[in-house]
Amino acid sequence: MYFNSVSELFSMSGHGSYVWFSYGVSALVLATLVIIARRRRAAAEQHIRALVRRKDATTSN
Amino acid sequence: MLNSGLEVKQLYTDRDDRVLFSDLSFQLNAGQLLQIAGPNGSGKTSLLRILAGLSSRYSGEVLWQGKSLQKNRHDYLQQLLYIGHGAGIKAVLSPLENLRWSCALRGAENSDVVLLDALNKVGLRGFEEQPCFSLSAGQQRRVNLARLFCIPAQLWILDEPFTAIDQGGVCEIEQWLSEFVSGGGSVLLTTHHKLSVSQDFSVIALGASNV
Amino acid sequence: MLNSGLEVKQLYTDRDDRVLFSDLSFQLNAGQLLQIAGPNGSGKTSLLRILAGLSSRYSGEVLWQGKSLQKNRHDYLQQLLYIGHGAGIKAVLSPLENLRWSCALRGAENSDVVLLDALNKVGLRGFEEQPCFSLSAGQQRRVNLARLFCIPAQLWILDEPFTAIDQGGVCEIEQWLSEFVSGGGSVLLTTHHKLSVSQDFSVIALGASNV
Amino acid sequence: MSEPKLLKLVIAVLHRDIVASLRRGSEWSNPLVFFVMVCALFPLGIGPQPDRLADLAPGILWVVALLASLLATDSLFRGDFDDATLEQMLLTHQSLYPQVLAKTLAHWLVTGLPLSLLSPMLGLLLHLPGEGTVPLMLSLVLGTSVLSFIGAIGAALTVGLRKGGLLLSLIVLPLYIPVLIFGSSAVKAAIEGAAYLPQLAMLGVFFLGALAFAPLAICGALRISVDQ
Amino acid sequence: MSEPKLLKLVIAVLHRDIVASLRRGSEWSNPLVFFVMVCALFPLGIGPQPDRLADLAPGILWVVALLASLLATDSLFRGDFDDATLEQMLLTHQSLYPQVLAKTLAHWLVTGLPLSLLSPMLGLLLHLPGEGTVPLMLSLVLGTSVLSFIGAIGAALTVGLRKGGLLLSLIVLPLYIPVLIFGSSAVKAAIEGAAYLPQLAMLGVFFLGALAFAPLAICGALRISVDQ
Amino acid sequence: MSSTFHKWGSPRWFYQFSGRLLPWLAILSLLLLVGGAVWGLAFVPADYKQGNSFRIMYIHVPAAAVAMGAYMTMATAGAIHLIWRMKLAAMVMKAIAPIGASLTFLSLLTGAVWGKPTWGTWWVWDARITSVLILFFLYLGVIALHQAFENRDAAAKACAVLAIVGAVNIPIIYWSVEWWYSLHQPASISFTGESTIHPSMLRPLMATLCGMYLFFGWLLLLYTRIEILEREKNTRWVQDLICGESR
Ligand code: HEM
Ligand SMILES: Nc1ncnc2c1ncn2[C@@H]1O[C@H](COP(=O)(O)OP(=O)(O)OP(=O)(O)O)[C@@H](O)[C@H]1O
Ligand SMILES: Nc1ncnc2c1ncn2[C@@H]1O[C@H](COP(=O)(O)OP(=O)(O)OP(=O)(O)O)[C@@H](O)[C@H]1O
Ligand SMILES: [Mg+2]
Ligand SMILES: [Mg+2]
Repeated sequence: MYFNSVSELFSMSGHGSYVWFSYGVSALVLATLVIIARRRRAAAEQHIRALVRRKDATTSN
Repeated sequence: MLNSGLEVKQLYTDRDDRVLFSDLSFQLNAGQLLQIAGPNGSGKTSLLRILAGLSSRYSGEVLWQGKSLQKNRHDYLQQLLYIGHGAGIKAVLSPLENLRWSCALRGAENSDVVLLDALNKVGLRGFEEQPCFSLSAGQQRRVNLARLFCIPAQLWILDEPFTAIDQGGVCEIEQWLSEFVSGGGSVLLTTHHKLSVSQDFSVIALGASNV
Repeated sequence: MLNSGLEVKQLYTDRDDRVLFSDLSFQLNAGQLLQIAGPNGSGKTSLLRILAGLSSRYSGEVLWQGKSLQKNRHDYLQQLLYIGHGAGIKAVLSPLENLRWSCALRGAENSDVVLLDALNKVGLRGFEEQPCFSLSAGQQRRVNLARLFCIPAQLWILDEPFTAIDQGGVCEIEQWLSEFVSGGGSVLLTTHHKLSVSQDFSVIALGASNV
Repeated sequence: MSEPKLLKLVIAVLHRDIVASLRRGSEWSNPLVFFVMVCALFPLGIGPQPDRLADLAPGILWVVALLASLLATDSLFRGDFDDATLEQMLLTHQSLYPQVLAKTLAHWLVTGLPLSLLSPMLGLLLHLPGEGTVPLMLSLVLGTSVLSFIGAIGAALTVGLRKGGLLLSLIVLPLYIPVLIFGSSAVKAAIEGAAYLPQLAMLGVFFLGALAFAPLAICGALRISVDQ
Repeated sequence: MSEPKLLKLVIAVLHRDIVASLRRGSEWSNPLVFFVMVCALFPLGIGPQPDRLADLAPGILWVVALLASLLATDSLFRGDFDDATLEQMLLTHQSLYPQVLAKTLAHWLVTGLPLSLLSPMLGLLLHLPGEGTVPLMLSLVLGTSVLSFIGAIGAALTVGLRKGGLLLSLIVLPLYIPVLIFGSSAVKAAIEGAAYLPQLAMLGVFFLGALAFAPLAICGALRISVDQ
Repeated sequence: MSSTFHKWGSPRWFYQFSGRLLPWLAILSLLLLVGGAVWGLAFVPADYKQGNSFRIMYIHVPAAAVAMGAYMTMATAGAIHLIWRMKLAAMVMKAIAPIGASLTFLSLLTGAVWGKPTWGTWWVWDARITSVLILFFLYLGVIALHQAFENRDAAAKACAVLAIVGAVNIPIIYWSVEWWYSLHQPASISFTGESTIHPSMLRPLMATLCGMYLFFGWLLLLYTRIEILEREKNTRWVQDLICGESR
C-alpha cells in the first residue's frame, strides 16, 4: 500500500473528502442502477403471474 | 306570471352587420322545455351564450325570476347549468377528476359515489380513471354530460348535447330531459336531431334565410 | 373479383389491452356504400384511420385493388378522400383559401369558379371570404365537406360527416353520397344518424358491449 | 359565502391545476430545462472566462429566470380557454377571485418555485460568488411570484385573441422591469458586501401589492376575453 | 411527378403558411418583440456601461436571437396538427418532402428573416461596434435558417404529444449549439478585425447539410406523430 | 447473414442467449471495477502535481468514456430499428438511455469534485467538459421524449429519429466546442497531459475502464431482458418461463 496507515488513506493529505465522495457517489449510482433493474424485473414477473392467473381463471370457468 | 323563470324581451343581436335575430321574446317557466331550431349559422349558439351570461353583445332584456340578469346574477348562476359546444373537460385528467373539479366549482359537495354513479349513468363504467384524451369523441362528450347528474340546477341550457352521441345514448338523454322537466326543471336546448320527449315542448326557429 | 376496390382481411386492433375488433373482413367495391355502426368508443374512428393509412396499429391485411396498402400507397392516396373528426380547416383563413390549399395539396387544378361553386353547394354563399373562425360550428364543418366537390376521388372515407349539420344539410349530403355512389364511387362512413340514401347499403356493426 | 366553502374551492382548483401540470409534465419541467440550458448557452455565446462570467452572473441569471417565467405564463389560461373549462369557471355563483388566486398560486408552485430552488446550482455554473447564492434564491422566490401575478394579467387579457398574440410579451415585459431591477441588484449588492435587505423588502412590497390588486384585474380580463 | 406540379405544391404551401402567419400576426411579431425586449432587458440586468455591453453584445444578440427562433418553432406544426390539416398533408399522393421544405421556408421567412433584418438596430442599442453590424446580419440570416430546420425536427417529433409541449427546448437546444458558436464568433472576429468569412462559410455548410437531411427526419417524425 | 440477423432479432433467442452471458459479465466487471478501484485508491503513488486527488480519475475517465460510447450504441440501435424494423433494437435503445445518462452524470459530478482541489473551482467551461454537459442534455432529451409518448411503438420510433439526429450532431458539437475553446484558452487551466501520466498509474485505469465497459454490458442485458418480458408478456414462452411449464 502506498499509504502508511489507514487514517492516512482516509485523509489522503487533505484531498480525502473529494476522493471518497467521488467513489461513494459512483458506487451509489451504479448500485442503484442494479437495484432498479432487480425491482423492475420483480414487478414484471409479478405482473405476468397475475396475468396468467387471470387467464387461467377465465379459461377454467 | 310575474315570478317566472327565464324571460326574454325583444332581444336583438347582429354579427358583422348581419342581423341574427331581432325582436325575439319568449318565456321559459318551470317544467317547460324549449328547443331553439334553425339552420347552421342562424345564431343558436350566440343566443345561448347570451342567455348564459357569457356574451353581452345584445340589446333587449333578459330576466330571471322577474329581475334582470345583471342584477340577479348570483341567484341565476346558482340555478343554471350550461353545456356548450366546447369540450368542457381537461384532456389530461380522468373523467372522475374532471367531475370532482366541476362539482367543487359549483360548491356541490358530492361524494365519489355520486360521481361514479353519474359516470355509470352516462355509460362510462370502466373508464373512470383513464385520461380523457384516450377516450373516443362520443365518450368525451359523455363526460361533459355527466355534469347533469351531479350539479343541482333549475335551468339547463344545452348547446347540441347530442353531438357525437350514438343512437342509444340519444334516447337516454332524451329520457333524462323528460325526467328533469317533469321534476320541475326548465330546459333550453339546440339540436339538429328530431327531439322526442314525452312532454309537449315549444320550438323557436331562428332565421332560415342565412344558409 | 380480384381487382376489387378496398379489401380488408382479418383486421385486429386493441387499445390498452382492450380488443376493439378482431377478425374483421369486408370488401368495398365501386358503386357501393358501407356504413360502420357502433356505439361510442367501439372503434369506428380507429378503423377509419387505419383504412386511411394514418394508423399502423393493427394486424391483418388491407388491400387496395388487390395490392397491400404499403405497396400501393401512391395509387391509393390518389383515389382516397378522407374527412375525419377534426376541423380540417385553418381558422384564420377564409373558406376559399382553405379550399385552394386543399386542392393544391392533391394536385387538383381547380379555378376559383369551381371552388366558389363548391362552397355554394354546401350553402356558404356570402361567407367565402370571411375567416373561418367567425363561422358557426356547422358552417365550419361545411367548409370541410366542400372538399367533396373539388377533389376528384374514387373512395370517400367519412367520419361522422353529419356532425353539427342541420337537417336540411343532412338530406343534401345524403343526396351527394347517392350521386357519388351511382357514379361508380365507393363510400365508407360512420354516423349515428339513420342514413337514408336511394341505394342499398350494407352496415357493419362494431362491438356493442363497450359502452 | 361561508369561509370553509371558499377554502374548499381554492383547494379544489389548486389540486386540479397542480395534478394537471404534473401529469402533463411539460408545465413544470419546461421552465426548468429552459433555465438550465439557456444559462449554459451564455458562456458559449460570450466566452468562458470565469471572472467575466462571475461579473455577469446576477444579471444573466435574473434575465433568464424572468424569461422562463414569461414563457410559462402563456399557458396559464390558454388550456382552460381552449377546452371551454374557463366558461365553467365564469358560470358559477361562487366568486371568481379565489379561483384566480388559486390558479396563479398553482402556476407559481410548479414554475417559479422549482426554478428558484434550482438557481444555486446554476450560480455554480456561472461562477456566481458564494455570497450571492442565498440572496439569489430569496430574490427569485419573491420575484417570480410577482412575475406570476403580472404575467397572469397579460395571459388573461390575451387568451381569447386569435390574431395578435404578440401582445403577451408586449404587455407583460415592461411591467416585469422593476422586478428585474430590484432582483438583480439585490444579488449584486450581496456580492459587493452591501446590504441587500432593502431590495428584498421592495420585492416584498411588490408582492403584497400584486396579491391585493392583480386578481381583480385578472378577473376582469377573463370576463372580457370570454365575451367576444 | 412533373416539375411544375411540385413547384405549384411548394408555392401553395408557402402562400398559405405566410398568409396565415401574417393574418394571425403573432407568429411574425412575437419573435421580433421578444428579441427587442429581451435585448433591452440586458442592460437593466447587467448594468449600462457601454464598453462592457459592447464586449458582450455579439454573445447576447446571438443567444437572444436563438431563443426567439426557438420559441417560434413550437407553432410550426402545432396548428396543423390541432386542426387536422396535417392529416391532409400526409394523405396526398404528392410527396411530403416539398411540403415540409415549404413550411420550414415559410416559417423562416416570417421569423428568422425579419429578426435578422432588425438586428442592426439592436446592435446599436447594445453598443455593438460598427464593424460587427454586417457580419451580425449575415450570420443571423444563415444561422436562423439552420435553426429553423433543426427546430422543425423537434417540432415534428413533439407535435402529437399532449404532455411535453416545450419538451421541444430540451431536444433542440443542444443541437443549436454549433450554430451559436460559429455565429457569435463571426461577429466577434469582425469586431476584432479578424476574418469572419471562415465562420460564415461554416454556417453555410451547416445550412446545406440541414437543407439536405433535415426534411427527411421531419417527414419521418411527422408520420410517427400522427400515427399514435 | 439474414438468418443470423433474424435469430439476433428474435427476443426469445436473445433472452436465452443473454441469460447464459449474464453471470460472467457480472463477475468479471465487478472484479475489474473493485480491483482497479482498490489498486488506484491505495497502491498507486501520488501524482507529483495534483497529490492524491488524481485518484478520482479511475472512476471519472471510465464513466466519461463509456457514456459517450453508449450514446453511439443507442443511435446505432435506433437506426437498426428504423431500417429493419427490428423490435429488439428498440428495446436495447430504451434500455441504454437511463444507463448512459447516469454515467454521464457521474462523469460530470466526479469531474466537478476533481476540479475543486485542482483548479479551485467546481466548474470551468473547458471544451471537453462542455461537450459532456451537452451529451447529458442529449440523453435527457431522449428520455423525456420517450416518457412523453403514450404509445410504445411511436415512442421507440421517435426516439430513434432523435438519437440518430443527435449522433450526427455529436461530432459537430464536439468539434465546434473544441474550436470555440481554442479561441479563448484561459492559460491557467489545463488537463494533465497524457504524456505526464506514469505507466504505473495507467494500469489500474485500464482495469476500471474495461470493468466499466463490462458493467455497462451487464446492465444493458439486464434492462433489455426486462423490456422483453414487459413487451412479450402475452406470449406463451414468457408466461411459461415465469410461471413454469407445468401450469
Ligand atoms: C465536470 C468536469 C469534467 C468533465 C465533464 C470531464 C470529462 C472528461 C472526459 C469526457 C474525458 C475523456 C474520457 C476519454 O475519452 O477517455 C475526460 C478525461 C480525463 N479527465 Fe475529465 N472531466 C472533468 C473534469 C476533470 C478534472 C477537474 C480533471 C483533473 C484535473 C480531469 C482530468 C481528466 C483526465 C486526466 C482525463 C484522462 C486523460 C485524458 O484523456 O486526457 N477532468 N474527462
Ligand atoms: N390515444 C388513445 N389511447 C388509448 N386509448 C384510445 C386512444 N384513442 C382511442 N382510444 C380508445 O379506443 C376506443 C375506440 O375509440 P374510437 O375513437 O375509435 O371510437 P369511436 O367508435 O370512433 O367512438 P365515437 O362514436 O365516440 O366517435 C375508445 O374506447 C378509446 O378509449
Ligand atoms: N367570433 C365571431 N365573429 C364574427 N361572426 C361570428 C362570430 N361567431 C359567430 N359569428 C357569426 O354568427 C353567426 C351565428 O353563429 P352561431 O354559432 O350562433 O350559429 P349556430 O346557429 O349555433 O350554428 P350551428 O348550427 O352551425 O352551430 C354565424 O353566421 C357566424 O358567421
Ligand atoms: Mg352552434
Ligand atoms: Mg369516432
